[in-house]
Amino acid sequence: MSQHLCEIGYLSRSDGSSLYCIGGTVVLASVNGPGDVKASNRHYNRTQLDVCYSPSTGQSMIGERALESVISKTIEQAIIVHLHPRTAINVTLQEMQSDGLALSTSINAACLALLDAGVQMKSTFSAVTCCIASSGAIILEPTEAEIKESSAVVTFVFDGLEYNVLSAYQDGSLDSDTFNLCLIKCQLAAKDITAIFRKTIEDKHKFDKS
Amino acid sequence: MDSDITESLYIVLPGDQVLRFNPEENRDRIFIGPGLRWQDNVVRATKPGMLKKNGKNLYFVDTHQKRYIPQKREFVIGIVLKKKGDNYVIDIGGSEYATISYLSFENASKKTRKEMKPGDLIYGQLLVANKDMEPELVCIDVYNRAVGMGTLPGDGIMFTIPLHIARMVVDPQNPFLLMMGKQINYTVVVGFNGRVWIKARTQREKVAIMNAFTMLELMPLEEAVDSIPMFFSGFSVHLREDM
Amino acid sequence: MRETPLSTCERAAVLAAISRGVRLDNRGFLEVRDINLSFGKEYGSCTVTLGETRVLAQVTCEVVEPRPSRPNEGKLSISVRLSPMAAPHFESGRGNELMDELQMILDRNIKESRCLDLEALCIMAEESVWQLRVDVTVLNHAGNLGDACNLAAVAALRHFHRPDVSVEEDGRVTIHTFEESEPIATYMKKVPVCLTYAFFIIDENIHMLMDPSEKEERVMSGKLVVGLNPHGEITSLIFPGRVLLSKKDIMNCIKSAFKKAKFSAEMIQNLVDEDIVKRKSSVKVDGFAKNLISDTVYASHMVKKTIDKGQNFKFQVPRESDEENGSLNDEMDEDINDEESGDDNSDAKPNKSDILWRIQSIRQASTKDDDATHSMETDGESEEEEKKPKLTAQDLI
Amino acid sequence: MDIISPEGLRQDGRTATCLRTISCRLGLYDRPNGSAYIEMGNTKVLAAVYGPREVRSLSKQQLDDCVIQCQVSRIAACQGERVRRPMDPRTRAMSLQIAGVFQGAIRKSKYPGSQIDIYVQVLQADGGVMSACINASTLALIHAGVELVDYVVSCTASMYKQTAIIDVTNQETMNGCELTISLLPNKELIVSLDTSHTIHQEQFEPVMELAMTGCQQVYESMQSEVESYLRDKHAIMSHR
Amino acid sequence: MTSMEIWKIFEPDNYYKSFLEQNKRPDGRGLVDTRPITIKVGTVNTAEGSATVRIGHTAVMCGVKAELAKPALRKPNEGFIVPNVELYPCCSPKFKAGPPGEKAMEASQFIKNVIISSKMLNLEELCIKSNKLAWCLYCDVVCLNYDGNLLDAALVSFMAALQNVKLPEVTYDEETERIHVGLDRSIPVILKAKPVSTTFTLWSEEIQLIDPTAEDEDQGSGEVTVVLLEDGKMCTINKSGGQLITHETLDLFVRHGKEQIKKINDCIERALIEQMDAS
Repeated sequence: MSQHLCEIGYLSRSDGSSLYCIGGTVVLASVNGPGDVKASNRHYNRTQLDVCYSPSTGQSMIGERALESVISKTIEQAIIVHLHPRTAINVTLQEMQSDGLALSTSINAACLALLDAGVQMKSTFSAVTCCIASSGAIILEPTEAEIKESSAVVTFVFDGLEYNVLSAYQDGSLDSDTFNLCLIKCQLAAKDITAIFRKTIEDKHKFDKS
Repeated sequence: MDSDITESLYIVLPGDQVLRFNPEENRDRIFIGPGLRWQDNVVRATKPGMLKKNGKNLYFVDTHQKRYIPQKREFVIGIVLKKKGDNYVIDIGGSEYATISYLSFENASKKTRKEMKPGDLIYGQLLVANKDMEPELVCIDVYNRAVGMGTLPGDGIMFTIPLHIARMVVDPQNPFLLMMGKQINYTVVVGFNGRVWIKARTQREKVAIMNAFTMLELMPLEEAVDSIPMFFSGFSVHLREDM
Repeated sequence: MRETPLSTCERAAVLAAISRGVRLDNRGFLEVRDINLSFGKEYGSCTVTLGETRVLAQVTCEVVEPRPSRPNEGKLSISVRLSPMAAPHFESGRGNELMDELQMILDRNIKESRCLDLEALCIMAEESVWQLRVDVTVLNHAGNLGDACNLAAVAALRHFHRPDVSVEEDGRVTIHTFEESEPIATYMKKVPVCLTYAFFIIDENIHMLMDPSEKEERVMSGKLVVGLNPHGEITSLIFPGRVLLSKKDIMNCIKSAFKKAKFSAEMIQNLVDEDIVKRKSSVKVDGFAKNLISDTVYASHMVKKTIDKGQNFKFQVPRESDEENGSLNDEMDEDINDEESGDDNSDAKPNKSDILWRIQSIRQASTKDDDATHSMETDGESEEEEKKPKLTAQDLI
Repeated sequence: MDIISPEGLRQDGRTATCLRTISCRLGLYDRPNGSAYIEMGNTKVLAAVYGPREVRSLSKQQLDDCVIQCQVSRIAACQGERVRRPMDPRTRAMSLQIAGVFQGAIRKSKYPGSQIDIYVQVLQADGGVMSACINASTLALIHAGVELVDYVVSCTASMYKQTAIIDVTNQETMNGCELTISLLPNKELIVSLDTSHTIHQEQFEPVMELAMTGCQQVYESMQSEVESYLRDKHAIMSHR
Repeated sequence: MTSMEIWKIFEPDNYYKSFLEQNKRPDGRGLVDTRPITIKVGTVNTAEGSATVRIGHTAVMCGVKAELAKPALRKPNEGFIVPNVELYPCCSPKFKAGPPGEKAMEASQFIKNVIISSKMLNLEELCIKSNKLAWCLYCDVVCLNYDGNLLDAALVSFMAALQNVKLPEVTYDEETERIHVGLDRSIPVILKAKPVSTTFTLWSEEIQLIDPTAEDEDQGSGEVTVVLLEDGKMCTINKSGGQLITHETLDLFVRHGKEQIKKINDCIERALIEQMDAS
């Protein structure tokens, strides 16, 4: 598993923000809300969630829009949307530096930013990417180069309770046994990530006397 | 256990199981505060933060956040936006604007109605606050007395701090404000929505106090309190002789 | 999401403080916030922090056909983006006045000033040229975006290296990877600098501030944006009214701007070159992962500074004089703290220390510069110079 | 080819310090509260002023302040090549600046809680568009009877080789800077200043000087126009 | 209006639940029964290849237009294939006119993923002259009537249309740089793989519905799409958000998916043969 670095309380203007690095991929996430929302997308019974992802180079193409929809659907499941009706939560993700793991890094960054903002959630969620090298070996959190070589790339998002699959996103083909193997490997990795989240939050609260 | 003591237990993340509670079995009742929810006999956290518990079996999560979510009976500082019929529209930093009737001020009547200009500051208490209604403020208590509530003079300085700092500072035993009081004469009003209003003798003192609050976010309370004198002289603020 | 309204109280507080020569963040009137650059893994990606204002600039390149009007020149396009990340009230993908203004500043300063040698970007006349595209993204809006964006864009362009190309006889262009052959640096003739002066009219006399914070920007009566380079050229000058100035004031601004420009241009050059040298020597670059400092770290750094300043604050200020010559004190305090200020690196986070140190070095340089400008102010007496009393006994200490 | 001939004359036979012919008219239409038209050489601009009136958008409303909005738009055929979008970022930025100019020049304290809209239509652009817009707006505002601190007059200047040239045309700015200044002629106060393309520090001051003198000339011709307009108006009035 | 219909309008959730309790769906299917599928190829003569697919009430049409283009600089000897899914308001009131919405985007991206990850066609075969000339296949999928399960329908129509494609002979003259296009369309596109997708709607921990209708999708929470190759290898899996699923359920989906493969591919075969005979 490659090195994870993260930091919260990154931007003074946002309600919650986090910088998350997996290997060479760096994503900055910012969360605002629950705040006011335009009448056009105001819901009487739930929060409106707007996710905006912009890649490290140039403006976002259809591929990025697809990532965006995966991320937003994932987050929508995790946060408790009915607690603050007629409000909006903005999640803005900026890929600062790309090394193949845009999706998983963005999702983890988003989760941490939501935690920083104190948005009410059912549970935390964490994403892990792994790829199948041409040799058949499973590489957790590969680099861009490794992904180019690989035959398939799978990204799982797990919830923080039973580590069930919240989202799954696959490129390239592999047989179902290998798929399950990946699933199990990633599940373990996800536990570590949740530990990182916990560590970060504890660090944030280090000044509360207990 | 003494009821007004709150003990901090440990840090929780959303989804963490705090305790199992089944009303059929457990006789002793518990209260669930903000950041927790009870679902099929399990109490789970929904916010990250320090899990706290007071003597009355009240459990709640103390979160660090910047965005204010109106709560009933909380004191807040609001900004007057405009007049709407018999009400003023007030921004209290929540997702919706609050309103206050011009009658809900001390000895205000149809004749002597309270006049406020847009941009004025007002210190009031939330009478109505829930997720389905727009919040309503009042500047009087149940006995129609303004207990320190009302509009705030314009010659002060207003700034925002994270909500948990505000909650921490309003505690009358909190040494931080007391310590500053030792150094400088000043008036302070703290709203639960993270807005703080301060009035001091000189501009420089106001600015110094304003900046001093940032220390609370960045260091333990004790350390912050100790470094106040240093901090003030850093702003070349003249301190009182009696220290 | 809507912007939180500005209460009359806040407005009054800012003005009152300024009229007393104090700024809400305890800066001198002509003092610029700490500047810090950090570079990403790839060439030509760079974040700039100006106090808590934070801007990301990324340069990408591709081979395109040249304009028929200019067949042997490469293309350069700059685009600014304001997302809700910068401040909650910005809408993603929706332009606004601020964005137009920034776009204009950058276009004039970097594109129209032709600080980049576009001929060098030509691969084959009338066939194919390089197009450089600079994406400037505002990450955190804490005032004075103009300067920050300009800084970021320039640094990124200067830092950028494009891949080498070779042209076969049949006109086919092959792009080599960095492994195959050394990337080529972009050559920047003159480093354009952008400086913003904010003006406040408080009962009939004008106060001039540099590098306004977000709150100050909301309160200020008018501003002057000067784009220039150390070679004594004014690349752009934007003074969009709202306040009436005499010719003298403007000339003063420009004079002082040129003094600052030199320093600031050198700073960019040094930091960029320093980083490039590091890349060339070391095998691995850690990129953003390591060397970004968060606002929290920055804030604690500032607090430490103030406290240290307090610790070696020798003399008591007499109560009366404390009021008027506030701004004067600031300048002096600066000098005091900057002598000792090296020592708060030790208790800063290890991996950040070098950056904090860099901040220090910059600060020292800049404050020296401040004094320079000030001495200048004294001969060319500007408004805020007039309202300063003559030096008091303290200055002799 | 040379911008200044050896005899010291420019393409259109002017000397370096000579303005193009200015002709302006007040009150072309009656629908807007004030309107004016100005021709500076081949640059032709039309301005209309609405207000003071109620503030349209509540978001902009400030109780003790006057909202001033400006909108510049160019007709498609105003330049050599056809203008695709009449409202590109550049014109929007210009609108902002013009609005700023009159923020400073209008006695806002007289119109609390109200709004003044300035609409400028560029019919033909041949250098000095911004200054033409500002001058036209000033006349329109005067025609609308809005209280101003003073006239706001604007003029451009540039540098060719070592000689400063005033009121530049398009092709004169091809390879030179264009400095647009607008000031209050009686107070000698600068309201707005705007340069595009590089100009050297030393050259800046003389160019600015020249532009300022140019402003004074512009002022005279505008002044006379306004006087004659008022004279006719008065004559008509006194007839009744 | 019958009491049933009234009930449906006023209590859609209970109405729906009452069916599931009998392991049935409002359209009478069981939970693991798919809807009948009909495929017709060569429906649009102007296109190089085309197909119309009906799954229940969902009707989707795919047309492949082939155009000649200059290869990309970085890949001088590769052609292009550009899938694009359009959802017009006419197919369902859900969709608005104007730029493609999230669902359309998602579908387009989905097909693109399948193309890449199944490696179904070798783009170099679409290249005619390196760095000079190559085929660009624009595959436009249009939804005629939307009743759920867009992804499956889109993929089937896309596959069918692609197998129906016939390209003309093209020769490129080096010296004169002239391009000569043959008259008769003869050359087919060689497909290396024939992926088949199967979509499930998650209704609860236990209940998942194969081949969902629009109603199923509204009632359920999130879809899972499993794409498999003929040999049963997993091509891609697409689950974004929605109900949590355990690892066992995933296996179950894969097993169902495997059953579909043959069925669908045979269907396409038959359609192709029919069209052959017709012409």
